[in-house]
This record gives sequence, structure tokens and C-alpha cells, in this order.
Amino acid sequence: MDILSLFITVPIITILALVFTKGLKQARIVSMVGGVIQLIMAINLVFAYFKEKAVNDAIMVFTRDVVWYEHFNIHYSIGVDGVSVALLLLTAIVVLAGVFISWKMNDLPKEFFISLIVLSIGVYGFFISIDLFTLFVFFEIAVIPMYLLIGIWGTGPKEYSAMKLTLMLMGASAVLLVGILGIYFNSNADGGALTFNILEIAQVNIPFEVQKIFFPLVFIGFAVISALFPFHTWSPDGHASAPTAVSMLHAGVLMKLGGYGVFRVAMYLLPEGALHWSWFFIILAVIGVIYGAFAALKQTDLKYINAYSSVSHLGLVLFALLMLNKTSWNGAILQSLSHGFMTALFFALIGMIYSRTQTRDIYKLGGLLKVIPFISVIYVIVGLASLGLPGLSGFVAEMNIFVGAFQHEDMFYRVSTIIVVSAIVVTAVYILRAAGIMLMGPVKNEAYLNLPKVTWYEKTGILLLLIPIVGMGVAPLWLSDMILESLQPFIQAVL
Amino acid sequence: MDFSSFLLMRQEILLLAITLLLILTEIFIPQNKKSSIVHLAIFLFGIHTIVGFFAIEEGNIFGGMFHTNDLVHFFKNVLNIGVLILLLQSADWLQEKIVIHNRGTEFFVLMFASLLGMYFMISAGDFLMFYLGLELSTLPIAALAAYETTKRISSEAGIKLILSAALASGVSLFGISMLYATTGSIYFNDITEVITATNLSILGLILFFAGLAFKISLVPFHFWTADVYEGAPISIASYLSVISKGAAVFILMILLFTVLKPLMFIWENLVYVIAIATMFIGNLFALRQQNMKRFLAFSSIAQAGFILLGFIIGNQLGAATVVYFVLIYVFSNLAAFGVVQAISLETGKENINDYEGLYRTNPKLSLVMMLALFSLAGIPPVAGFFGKFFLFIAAASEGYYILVFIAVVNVTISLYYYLLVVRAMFLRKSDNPIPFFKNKLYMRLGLIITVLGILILGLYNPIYDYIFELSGNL
Amino acid sequence: MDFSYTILIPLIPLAVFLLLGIFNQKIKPAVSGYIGVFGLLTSAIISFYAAYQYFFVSSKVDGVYQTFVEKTVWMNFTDTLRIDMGILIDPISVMMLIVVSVVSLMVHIYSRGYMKDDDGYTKFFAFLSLFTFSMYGLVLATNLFQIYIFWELVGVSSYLLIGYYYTKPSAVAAAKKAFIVTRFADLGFLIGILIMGYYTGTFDFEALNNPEGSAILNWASTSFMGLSAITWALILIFIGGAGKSAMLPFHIWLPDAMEGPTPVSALIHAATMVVAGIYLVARLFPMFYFVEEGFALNIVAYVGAISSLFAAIIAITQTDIKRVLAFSTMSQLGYMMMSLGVSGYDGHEGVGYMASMFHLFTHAMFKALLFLGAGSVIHAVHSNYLKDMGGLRKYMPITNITFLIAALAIAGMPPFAGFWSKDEILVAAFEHNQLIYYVGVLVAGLTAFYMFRIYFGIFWGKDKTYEHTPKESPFSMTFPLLVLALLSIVGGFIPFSEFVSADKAGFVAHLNYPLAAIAVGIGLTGIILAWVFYKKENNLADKWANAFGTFYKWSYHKFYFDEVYLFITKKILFKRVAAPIAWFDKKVVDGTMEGIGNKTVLASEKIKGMQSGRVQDYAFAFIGGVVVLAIVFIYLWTNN
Amino acid sequence: MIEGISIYEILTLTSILFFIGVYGFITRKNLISILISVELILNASVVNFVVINKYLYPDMLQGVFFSIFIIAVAAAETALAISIIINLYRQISSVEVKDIETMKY
Repeated sequence: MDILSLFITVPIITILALVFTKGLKQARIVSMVGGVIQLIMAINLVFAYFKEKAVNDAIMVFTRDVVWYEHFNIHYSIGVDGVSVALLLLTAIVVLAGVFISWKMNDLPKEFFISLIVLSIGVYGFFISIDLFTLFVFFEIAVIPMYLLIGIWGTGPKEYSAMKLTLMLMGASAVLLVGILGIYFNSNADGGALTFNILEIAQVNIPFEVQKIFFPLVFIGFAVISALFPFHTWSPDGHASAPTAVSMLHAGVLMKLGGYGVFRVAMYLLPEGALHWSWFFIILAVIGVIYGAFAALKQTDLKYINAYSSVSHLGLVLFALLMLNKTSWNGAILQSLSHGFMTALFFALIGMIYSRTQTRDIYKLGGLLKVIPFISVIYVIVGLASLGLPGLSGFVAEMNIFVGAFQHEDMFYRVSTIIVVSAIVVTAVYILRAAGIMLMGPVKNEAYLNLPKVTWYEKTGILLLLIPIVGMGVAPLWLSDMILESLQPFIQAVL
Repeated sequence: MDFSSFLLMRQEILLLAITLLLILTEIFIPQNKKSSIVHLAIFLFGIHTIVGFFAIEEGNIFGGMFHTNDLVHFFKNVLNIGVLILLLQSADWLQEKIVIHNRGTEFFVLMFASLLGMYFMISAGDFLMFYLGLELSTLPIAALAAYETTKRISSEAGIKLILSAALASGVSLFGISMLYATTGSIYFNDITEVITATNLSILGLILFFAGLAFKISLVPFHFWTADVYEGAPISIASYLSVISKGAAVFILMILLFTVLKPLMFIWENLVYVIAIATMFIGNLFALRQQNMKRFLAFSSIAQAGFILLGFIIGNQLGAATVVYFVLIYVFSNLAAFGVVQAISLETGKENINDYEGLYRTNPKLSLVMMLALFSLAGIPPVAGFFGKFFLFIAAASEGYYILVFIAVVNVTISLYYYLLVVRAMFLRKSDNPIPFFKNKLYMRLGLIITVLGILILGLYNPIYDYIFELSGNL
Repeated sequence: MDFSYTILIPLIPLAVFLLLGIFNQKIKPAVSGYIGVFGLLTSAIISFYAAYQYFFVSSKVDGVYQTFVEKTVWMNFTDTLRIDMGILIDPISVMMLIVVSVVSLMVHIYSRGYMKDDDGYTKFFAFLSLFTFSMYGLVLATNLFQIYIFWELVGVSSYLLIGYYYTKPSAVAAAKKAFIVTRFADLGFLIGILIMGYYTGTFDFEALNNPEGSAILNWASTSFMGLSAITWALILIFIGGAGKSAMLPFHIWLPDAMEGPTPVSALIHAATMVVAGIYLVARLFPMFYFVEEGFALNIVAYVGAISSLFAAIIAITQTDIKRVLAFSTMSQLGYMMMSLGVSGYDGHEGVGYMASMFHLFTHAMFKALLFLGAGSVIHAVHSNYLKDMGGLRKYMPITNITFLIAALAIAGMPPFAGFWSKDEILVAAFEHNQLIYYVGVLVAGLTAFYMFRIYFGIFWGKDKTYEHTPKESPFSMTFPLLVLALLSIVGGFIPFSEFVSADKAGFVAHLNYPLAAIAVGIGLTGIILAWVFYKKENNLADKWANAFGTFYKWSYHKFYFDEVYLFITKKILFKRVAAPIAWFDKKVVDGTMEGIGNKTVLASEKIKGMQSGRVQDYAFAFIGGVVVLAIVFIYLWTNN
Repeated sequence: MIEGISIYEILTLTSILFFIGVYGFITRKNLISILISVELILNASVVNFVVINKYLYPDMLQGVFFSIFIIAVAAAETALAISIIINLYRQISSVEVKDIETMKY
């Protein structure tokens, strides 16, 4: 069993163990143990990666390749580079934090944790697979559990949101499927066999006509899940209805699949198509960034605020990816990570606030800083991170994106960059607005004067996510260099 | 002539023997032992299924009227497995509803007869044998559809089936006569050599195609499906939707891929149009169904539309993907029908909103149902996904990207209504849910087999590889 | 000679912040106060040692002060562009170290008295330390990005401290306003950095500022809309500076910032953070001066002059003493900007630069003093408003004296500190730009007038009847007053020009007697006017106010800037942009997705009639299908 | 071979027969008469087979045999249909098409 397949097998074992558990107590213990093991594996993977990279300069390391359906040349083929290592770490952390946050999940706990872990399997698999078919399989595995997770354990119009989310994402993946088939059947453009293997296809230069047709399909297929305007409408409702842990995983990890897929498949395999279409999608991404920020400005439900801020932040990721240069790609990945930690933490905090006050309407809340200081202070910190305060993760990512994007001669890119940069102000406005109304000011509601204090498992969950945010922000060098180095071959392929 | 050549018909003969044996036992068995007939039948058929796995060499007899090869043989096995599962699932129903009216044997006799008809149909070497097989497979089903003589809708179903079937066979006979007119033979091999695209032959092709499309229930020849499924006993509905559809698909595939290959440039467009129509109509109707049987009927229509994606390229890859999909479809659909059967037998409820809160009372059943529906919808990692994906690959391999796109759009639509059932079972809470009940051994066995199939068929690649090799000797 | 130990100066406050921040609940208030003060004391001592070493123990090589840089890579952007973290020691940074250390230390000591009975005592000191750390970092920054990083950090600590009384909505609003306005300006700064980085290929101050460096020499190589791209970058960067230093039109946050505790106002919004803008321009002075013949520098000059006049006029009519001080701060900052703007580069030409830094130094002292004094007054009478004050000199003598000294200093009366620096500024203005000179003189007069207006208003005038008689503040508060008063007296006698100058060579500045005389005269007039109006209770002031009528009203309403901003944000951005977008999202974008779904369901409802249940209709469809297909494939679609 | 009658006339006849059957199937109200119409359709093809065999390919008898089988099967079909109809008649005492529309949509 190689170091990567463990990321699939350990969760599966966890699930099998969960099947035999009884009640909440056992279930959460088991899933916590599983989560911890995964986190350890992920951290270990980082070190192993550096050790391996020192001696082995392949694009992907720890590769493993098993023939699956040989008539279609489908392989179970996995491997990682710096990007996927980082994202795996993100996933492991968020999943564990999610387990902690849903410590008191009383309704059908076993099923809840199982679906949660199934989702994580999909994500892990997606990040490690270098075969388009397995990639796609894991993609769908990651999406489907959302339906049950939101539908069963959600709040508000959960059935509606769950259905909407699932259908839009599956619709996207349907489009993606056509795109993938298109790539597959042109993967023998300069002779050789048809293949799903990303690295092999990257060596082939697929004719421009084909790329022109299939790039939009692949791009949209992936971008929908990272809330590309105008296909983002599933995300606010989905977030709003989802239970806390699910919002965390969803915004923290699931939405990252989009950016990763765009980078790994759309950009890497169809570079000319990317160049040809970039102007169009850049416009969409820029709209998404500004639009999301302004939409967030008007919301009163905390979860909606964060959903729209996610639209804005992930718009930034797509924008950076479309900029097609190393620095901005580095920024995109860093932004994915930082946004992952940030939003996960945001939703965790919102969940805690909601569980205490039974409302998410910022106008109903107020003066929380006085009654639940710990949560509120963390909320402020995360808010600052998300408006790009130096010393926290958001800044590092955004600066990479801006500087990178600005390295383009072409005026169009420059102007769009400047438009995007101006979003940081709007971000500041809606973050501070929410914080100001909800946390500061006098305590609106007498009932809130004695809210339960924050518990140990909540603290653990919070710290799990907070530490990376600060860590990234204070000492980004090793991370950004690791990613930069892995981006080298990709950017060479594209340019 | 030496009778060893009859061994080619081993399956048919064995099945016939079983049928006759059952009739004899029916005559001699004492009244109070009647219930044991079910066990006997299932046992015998189990033996038959197992024996079926022993290989049969390729060959023709009766001057080529009957011919068999590995693929055909494999497909007969698929049908056997399907029927076996179906018998397991309907065993309890037979015990409680049929045998007590002392009509158990007829059920088996009719069903085996129809199966025999399918054997002959798929290993037919000329149109006469094909026609006889077709009729032999249809008529008993009509009888079975009207089997619950006390129920009005059952008789309705029977009548609708028999009349539509008669019309269909009439039309398709007319078509066959035209093909005969153009080619001067009813033997497949001769036809292949001489047939050319004249107006008459094209007309014949279309008429004949309609006859089989009726059995596969392709739009616009599908209207009988929903009504008959709803009226007929569940096991018959599932038999129609799985076994007879599968057999028809198979023989149609053989005819189009080999006999009518010269007309491919006609029928590929025909298939193209009908595939799109079928997928859309099936899905759109399925959207708003309340009765599980109707729901599954329309879903099976949509599935038939997907199957045509494999037809359209008309080569080994297409054949392999189609057979593979049908195999998976057999398991998935039988699982779904099995659950419906179990619940309807226990509580008599057949509507989707009766299923609300099912998971909280009967988790196992609802899990089986969910797996089955996901497999039908094509969600990984269950088998259905692979079946569909390979069909899409097949279609795309000849550049039918538009068709694939339409298909995936339909997959999304279908996902919607499959999720409606999942919603009822998992998301909803009901104040009077279906109470917890324990299934009998047979039913449990039937469901377990299907679930194993759903889980294994996709992930375990050798099965597909084997099918692909078989499709070589189409 | 090695200055790497100066890294401790910022690190100590950081450590204090982390300590107080994390163990907020555990540490008991008194202790935390001591921790804060002690930490600052050490930093201050180190800074003084550094200054001593730098200026006196020789870091001059043939008469020019050398620059010491110690840095390490923080993050790589491209092969050329990267962010370094490090320390840069040169005259102005050392000077700033002194300023920050002194004022911050005083404020720390003062706060121990001022904030005594406040429940967030520890938190307060934590924030103070955070701010001090960021300010040190900003001062010592080695490159544009590092300065931007700490720029943001001082911004956020100012946000935290303004919003310190977070239960007061007005405080929350003020904090938000301050952060967002400066953030908006920083947007310019950031874009400026991007442009600068792209065209010069570096963020490093050394590389940028080197007069023979490529950055300055090749400014003409790029142009955008008639100006050099570098000039645009400089202008944008200056916008950032203007935001922090409350120049027009970004000044609106400063008055509101007075919602914060008074020590905070003294530290952040008078002495240190607000001068960051001036410091930034000074830091890039060679670029401003050489690129495109100082085009950007002229903008600096005019913006400075206008802001300073504008603020002075408003200051006259305000009744909240802290706001008066705030506007006076803005006006003085304008002075410094102006003086930078009119400066030359080498030798005595660079007097403006020197003067600006000099004024920054002295102003820090006496303005901090003024604020702390005002603080102790407010502490005593529990109000910010002139109307609640009067005749306090009897009750609080020390405050009275120190405040008077500070007032004289800011009014530019010899021999107080303000006199010397202001005089140099006027000299520079006189030599380079007459118009600006006259503005400067006018502002000098106004300054003297409004300062003494509030001085008399507070300490003289007729006695109010206080519910509990005000008494002098405790020693912990008066001690800083005395220290700062001392500095405000002697601060002017430092031979500043020999330490700090644009070309780092230093020169000898002479007092320009005629200009000085004029300035003093104007100042005196202002004071006397104030005396006449406010010494004794009388209605002269009101008469004059009525005489000016609308002008008075405008000035009193700060020329309606806030209203304009409010209109833009609330009416335009919220109502005209955000709301429509939210609506658009709900109705149009989401609506379309909904629509697709609903249409599908609707369609299925529409076509249900096909399944009529009549076996004959089915037959008809069957035959019809066959016929249609036959027609299609025999006659229409025969692709052979 | 009938003198003076070419295959076309006969084929026309059978086609007409076929469509009469179809017409009857679609318009008759009574299940029995629908059954009769089905028989017409079948017979049309029966005649087809015989005629084609006789006129075009007289040397082999495939068509003829086919037609015999068709007749046999048709008989079985009718018998089955009748029996079901009778069963229905027992329950609703009617053989009208309009009475078997309970399942729809």
C-alpha cells in the first residue's frame, strides 16, 4: 500500500468501523480517530514530499499506476506534486475540524459521519489522481453526499437547496464529461494510443480547433463548483441550508476542486484553448469578484455574507488561473488554501453563534464581543484575514495574484487586474459591517447575556483552522516556494 | 443426423424439461404440498442457471435457423440470472397470493415458456425462428400480466399488452415480408449478402424496427409500457422491464450490427433520432410520476434511450458497451423492483410519498433502493456509472458529441427524479411511515445478489474485458 | 558598524502584545500595565542607543550618513520581485525611532493612570504594544512591500484602538470609517506599488532612491497618458500617504477617530501613525524629486498647503476640543507635506525636507502633549465640549502650564520647539513657492488663534459649576505632561539640519530673521485676537460668527465633506449598486436557473396528455411514428 | 401465378388490407372488433408472404411456410386475447375500449 492510496483506504476503513458503531459517542470517537490519522498522514506526506523531491525531480512523485479498463486505457493512476500536497493537507485539517465542530450531531450521527467521510474520500481521490477517468469518478463521489448531508441534517429550505446544489453541480460535471471525452479522443493527436493520463496527454499537442471547442466545456464544468458567475447561485442557498460541518467542508474543500481541476486539466491540457478563451472567462471572473463582494454587502444572513464572499474570493482564484503565469497561479493555489481555512473557520464560528443564539441575522445579534468574547475575537481575526490583512493568510495569496496578474503587458489584463484589486476595499466594507453590527455595539437581546461558553471541542476545531491561517500569513516562504517549484513544469507546458 | 448437434440447444432443452417436470408435479403433487412447488421451481431453475455456465461450442442447426455462439450463450446466462433473481424476489408473493389459489405452476410454466421464447429469439438464424421466438416470449407475458384475475387493472394491462403486441408483431411482419421481397430469403446470412438500400428495404427495415422497438419500448412505440407495468403484478412488470427488454435489445443489436449492416447509414440516423426522443420523453414523463411502478416504467424507457447510444456506432465496442450496460441494468432495475415488491407485498403501498421516512424504519431496504437508483442514475462508484460512461465513450468514439451532450443533460434530468425517491426515503419524516418488517429468506437473497452485482460489476474490470472479447464474435 | 540589534526594537513590543493578548484573562491589570511600560522602556533605550551610535559614534563616510540594511527573503513573487523583511537604518528612520519611542513610552505611562478603572485594561495595553510594533516595523521597512505590510498593520491597530469602546455605536462607526477610508487610499498605494514594481523591477528603497540608479534614470522610458508610469506610481503611492496623513480629501476619518481613548489619539492620531504618510514621501524623496522634474512633488506641495489651510479654518469653529486638536493635527501634517513639496535635494536646497522632518519631530512632542493635556482635562470634567469647561487653571495647574507651553509651541512662539521648525518650513516655502509661503503664514496665524481659543476657553473664561469639582490628575498622568513639556521647550534647539537632510550630508541652517519676525507677528496677532474674544466671557465671538454667517456655518459643518461621503456610500453604493446587484442575483441569475428547472417540470405536465390510457391512441402513435419515420428516411434524409 | 394479375395489384390489395386493419384498430369501440382488425393486419402480411414467394421466388417455399406459421400464431394470439377480454368482461361486464382507461398519464 503506497503512501497515497492510504488517503483512500484509511477513510474507507473508518467508514467500515463506523458501520459497527452505536450512537453518537462511539461514532464521533471513531471518526475523530480517523481524522487524526489522516491529518498525521497528510503532515507526514509534506515531509516525505520534500525528502522525495530532493532526489527525484519528476513532475509527480509517489506515482502509482494500475491498469483498470485496458480497452479504454483507463488506469488507477495517482501521484502528487506540491500543489496537491498542500491541498491534501488542507483537506485533512478541515475534515478533522469538521468532525470536532459536529461533536454534538444528535440526529443519525453514524450516517452523518459516514457521508462526511465519503465526501472526503472523493476530495482526497480527486487531488491525488492523475487519470482523467478516476479524477472524474472522485469528483462525482465528492459531490453526491452533499445531497444527503444538506437534505437530512440541514436547516431552512434544505430540500430545495440540496436539490439545487446537486443538480447544478451534476449538470456541470455532465458538461465536464463531454469535455473529458473530447480530450480523450484527441489524446492520440500525434499518433500513439488514446489515454486518460494527464501527464501523457500533456505531451501531446491537441489541435487548436479541438481545444477551442472543448476548453469551455472543461472550464465551465470545473468552474461551476468554484462558483463561477453566473453559475454560483447554488452556493449561497447550499451554504445557508447546510449544517455547519458541511458548510465548512463544502466551502473549505469542495469548492477548491474547481480551481484545482481548472489548473490541472483545463489549463494544462488545453493551453491554446485557454489562451483563446481567457478574455471571456476573465471577464466572467472579474464580474464574479466585484459582484460577489457587492452582493455580500447587502446580505443580512451571516451564511449568505460568507457564501457571496466565497464567490468573490474564488472568482479571484479563477481570475488568477486565467492569468496564465507562475506568480498568479501560485497566488491562486495559495488563495485556495487560505480561503479554505478562512471560510471553514468562518462557517464554524457562524455555526457556534447560531447554535447559541438560534439566529444568523446580523441585525438580531449585537454586542457579542461582550458575551462570547473568544468566538467573537476569532471572528474578527478571520475577518481581517479575509480582507487581506498582512500577517494572515489572505494577504499572501492576494499579493501573489495581484503582482502576478500585473506582469502582463496587455492593457486588458492590467485593467482587469486593477478592477479586481479594488475589490479589497469592498471586502473590507462588508467584513467590518458584519463585525460592527454583530459583534460590537450594545447587546441587543437580554437573552444573549448568558450564552454558554465555548467548549473544548469547539476550541480545538477553531485552533486547528486558525493556526494554518496565521502560519501561512507569517511565514509563507516554504509553502509558496514548494508550490512555485511544482508549477514550473505546468507553466512551461502552457507557454 | 447425429443428435449430438442438439447439444447446441442444451439450454432450451433443459428449460423445456424443467417446464414439463413442473407440469407433471402439478398433476401428481397432493393439495397440501402445493406450496413446495415454488421451492422446487426455484431449485430447478437455480440448477439450470448454474449448468448454463458450462460452455457451448459455436454452431448452427436446422439449416441455420438456430445458431448459437459464446456471446449468445453468455446473454442467455444473463437472462437466466435475471429470471432467477426475479423468482427469488417474487417467491414470497407467489406463496401468499398465488399458490393459495392453486395457480402457482402456471406462473412458472408461462414464465419459463416466455424465457424459452427469448432463447429462441436471440439465437434465431432466420426471420421465421425469430418471429416464433418473439411471439412465444410475448404471449405468455400477456397472460401473466392479466394474472391477477381478480384485479381489474391487471386485466386491463393484459389487454393493452396483447393488443399492442399483436399490432406490433403485425407491423413488423409486414416489414419482414418486405425485406423478404427485396432479398428473396428469410435467412439472415443470405439477407446480409444481397440486401441493398431500396425504398422497399428501407420501409421494411423501419416497419420491422418498430416491432422490436415496441418490445424495447422506444418512443413512439412505448405507450403501453407504463400502463402495463402499473397494472401487471410487480414481478411481471420487472420481468418486462428487465428480461424481455434485455432480450429484445440483444436481438435488435445482432440484427442491426450483422444482418442489416449494409443499411447502417440509414439506421444510424434512425437510432439517433429515436434515442433523443426516447431519452427526453422517458425523463419528462418520469418526472411527475407518483406510482413507483409507473415511475420505474418511464425510467426504464429513458434507460432504453441511453442504450441506443451504444447502438449508433454499430461495431464491437458498441456491442460490448451495450451488453455490459444491459447486464448492469438487469441488476440495478431488479434491485429497485425487488424493493418495491417487498414493500408492496408487506403493506400494499406503491406510491413514492408512501416511502417517506422509510430509512428511519427500514434502513437496509432504503439503502438497497438508493444504490439501485444511483446505479440507474449513473453515480459512481456503483456499476451504473461505468455502464453509462462506457456508452458515452462508445458514442463519442464516432464523434457523436452532440448526442452525448444531450444524453448527459438527460442524465441530469433523470438524477432529479431519482433523487425525489431518495428524498422521500431519507430526507422526509413521515407521521405514519412504513413500519419495520423483516424480509423472508428468498427476498433477502434476491436483494443481496442484486446489491453485490451493483457494487462489483463496475469496479471489477475483468467482466467488461470478457464481454468485450465475446462481442468480437458477433 | 552593525545595527542588527535594532531588530529587537520592534520585536519586544510584539512579544508584549502576544503575551498580553493570549493570556488576556490570566494576567491581572496592574501587572499588564507594568509589562507594557517596561517593554516600551527597553525598546526606547535601545532606540536611543542606536540613535547615539548612528549620529555621534560615526556612521558618516566622508560627511554623508550611510544607510545600513539587514534583510531576509520573506516571499518570492518572480525571479526579480520578492518581499524582504528587514531593517533599514538611516537618519530619518532613526529620528522616527526616537519619536515613536518617546511618545509611545509617555502614552504608556499616561495610560496607566488614564485607563485605571477600565475593564479592558490588559487588552488596551496589548493593542498599544501591537501598534507600537507595527509602527516600528513601518519605520524600519526596507522596501515598499514591507512598508505596505506594516502600513496595513498600523491601520488595523488604529481600527482596534478607535473602536476600543466597542459598545459605543459612534466609536464602532468611527473605527470602521477610519479603516475603510484609509483602506481606500491604500488601494492607490497598492496599485502604485504594482506599477512601480513592474517598471523598476524592484521594491527596494535603496535601489529606488539611488539618484544614479536605473529606477530614477529611466523614468522617461515609459509613459502613460502623458506622464511617466513612474510618476503615476508615485502619485498613487502618495494617495496612500495622503490617506494615512489625513490630507484632503481623505481627512474625514481623523476627526471621528477622536472617539478612541485620548491616549490613543495622542499616540496614533497626533504623533506617530498620521505622520506615516509624510514619512513615506520622505522615504521616497529622491524619486519624488528626480522623476519628471518633481511633478509628483508639486502635487504633494499643493495638497499639503490646501489641506493645512482647510483644516485650520475648520479648527476655528469646532467646539469639541479633541476635534479642534484633530483638525490642528491635520493642518500641521499639511504643513509638513507642503514643506516636503517645496524642498530641493542637495545641501541647503533640501531645507524643506529637513524642516518637514524637524517639524514632524517637534510636532510629535507638543501635539502629544496637547492631547494628553486635553485628556487630563476631559478626565477631570468628563466632557469633550468647551461649553462644559472654563476656569480650570485653578483646579489643575500642571495641566494648565504644560498645555500653555504646548500651545505656545504650536503657535510658533520663540523659543519653543514649534518656532524653529515652522520657521524653517516658511523659509523653504519662501524660497521655492511664494504662493505656498503666504498660505503657510496665514495658517500660522489661524493656528495661533484657534489654539488659544481653546486654551482660554478651557482654563480661563468664567467658572462653570461642576457637579464634582475637578482635581489635578495623578502623577502617572502629569509626569508625561512634564516630560513632553520639557521636550517642547528644548526640542527646537537640536541642530536638526546637521543630522537629517535630503542628501544625508547635513548642512547648517540659519535663522532667517525677517521671515521669523513676520511669522511670530502673525502668531501674536492670532493669540491676541483669541485673548480678546475668549479671555473674558463676552459675546464678541458670536458677533463675529454671525458676521461671517454662511462661511462660519460651512466651516462649522466641516464644509459638508462627511455629508458628501455619506451620500456617495449610502445612497450610491448601497442603494444604487449593492441593492440592485443583490436583487439581480436573486431574480435574474438565480431566476434563470430556477426557470430552467420549472420549465422542465412544466413541460412534463404539458405533455402528460399523450399518455391518454386509450390503447387506440397508442396504436395511432405507433402507426403514426412508423409512417413519419418512413417518410423521413425514405424521402427526406437519404444521405447516400 | 394468376393470369392477368400482376404482383403490384396484389401488393396494393394487401397494403389496403393492412391499412383497413389499422383504421379498424384505431376507430373501433369494441375490443372484439379491434381484435378482428388485428387479424386483418396479420392476414395482410400472410398474403404478402405467399404472393412474394409465388411471384418473385417460386423456387423455394420460405414465404409459404412463414405464412402458415403466422396463421397458427395468430390463432393462439386471438385465443389468449379473447380469454383476457372475457376475464375483463367478468369484472366490469363491458368490452368497450373506453372502459379500460383507468390507468393513464
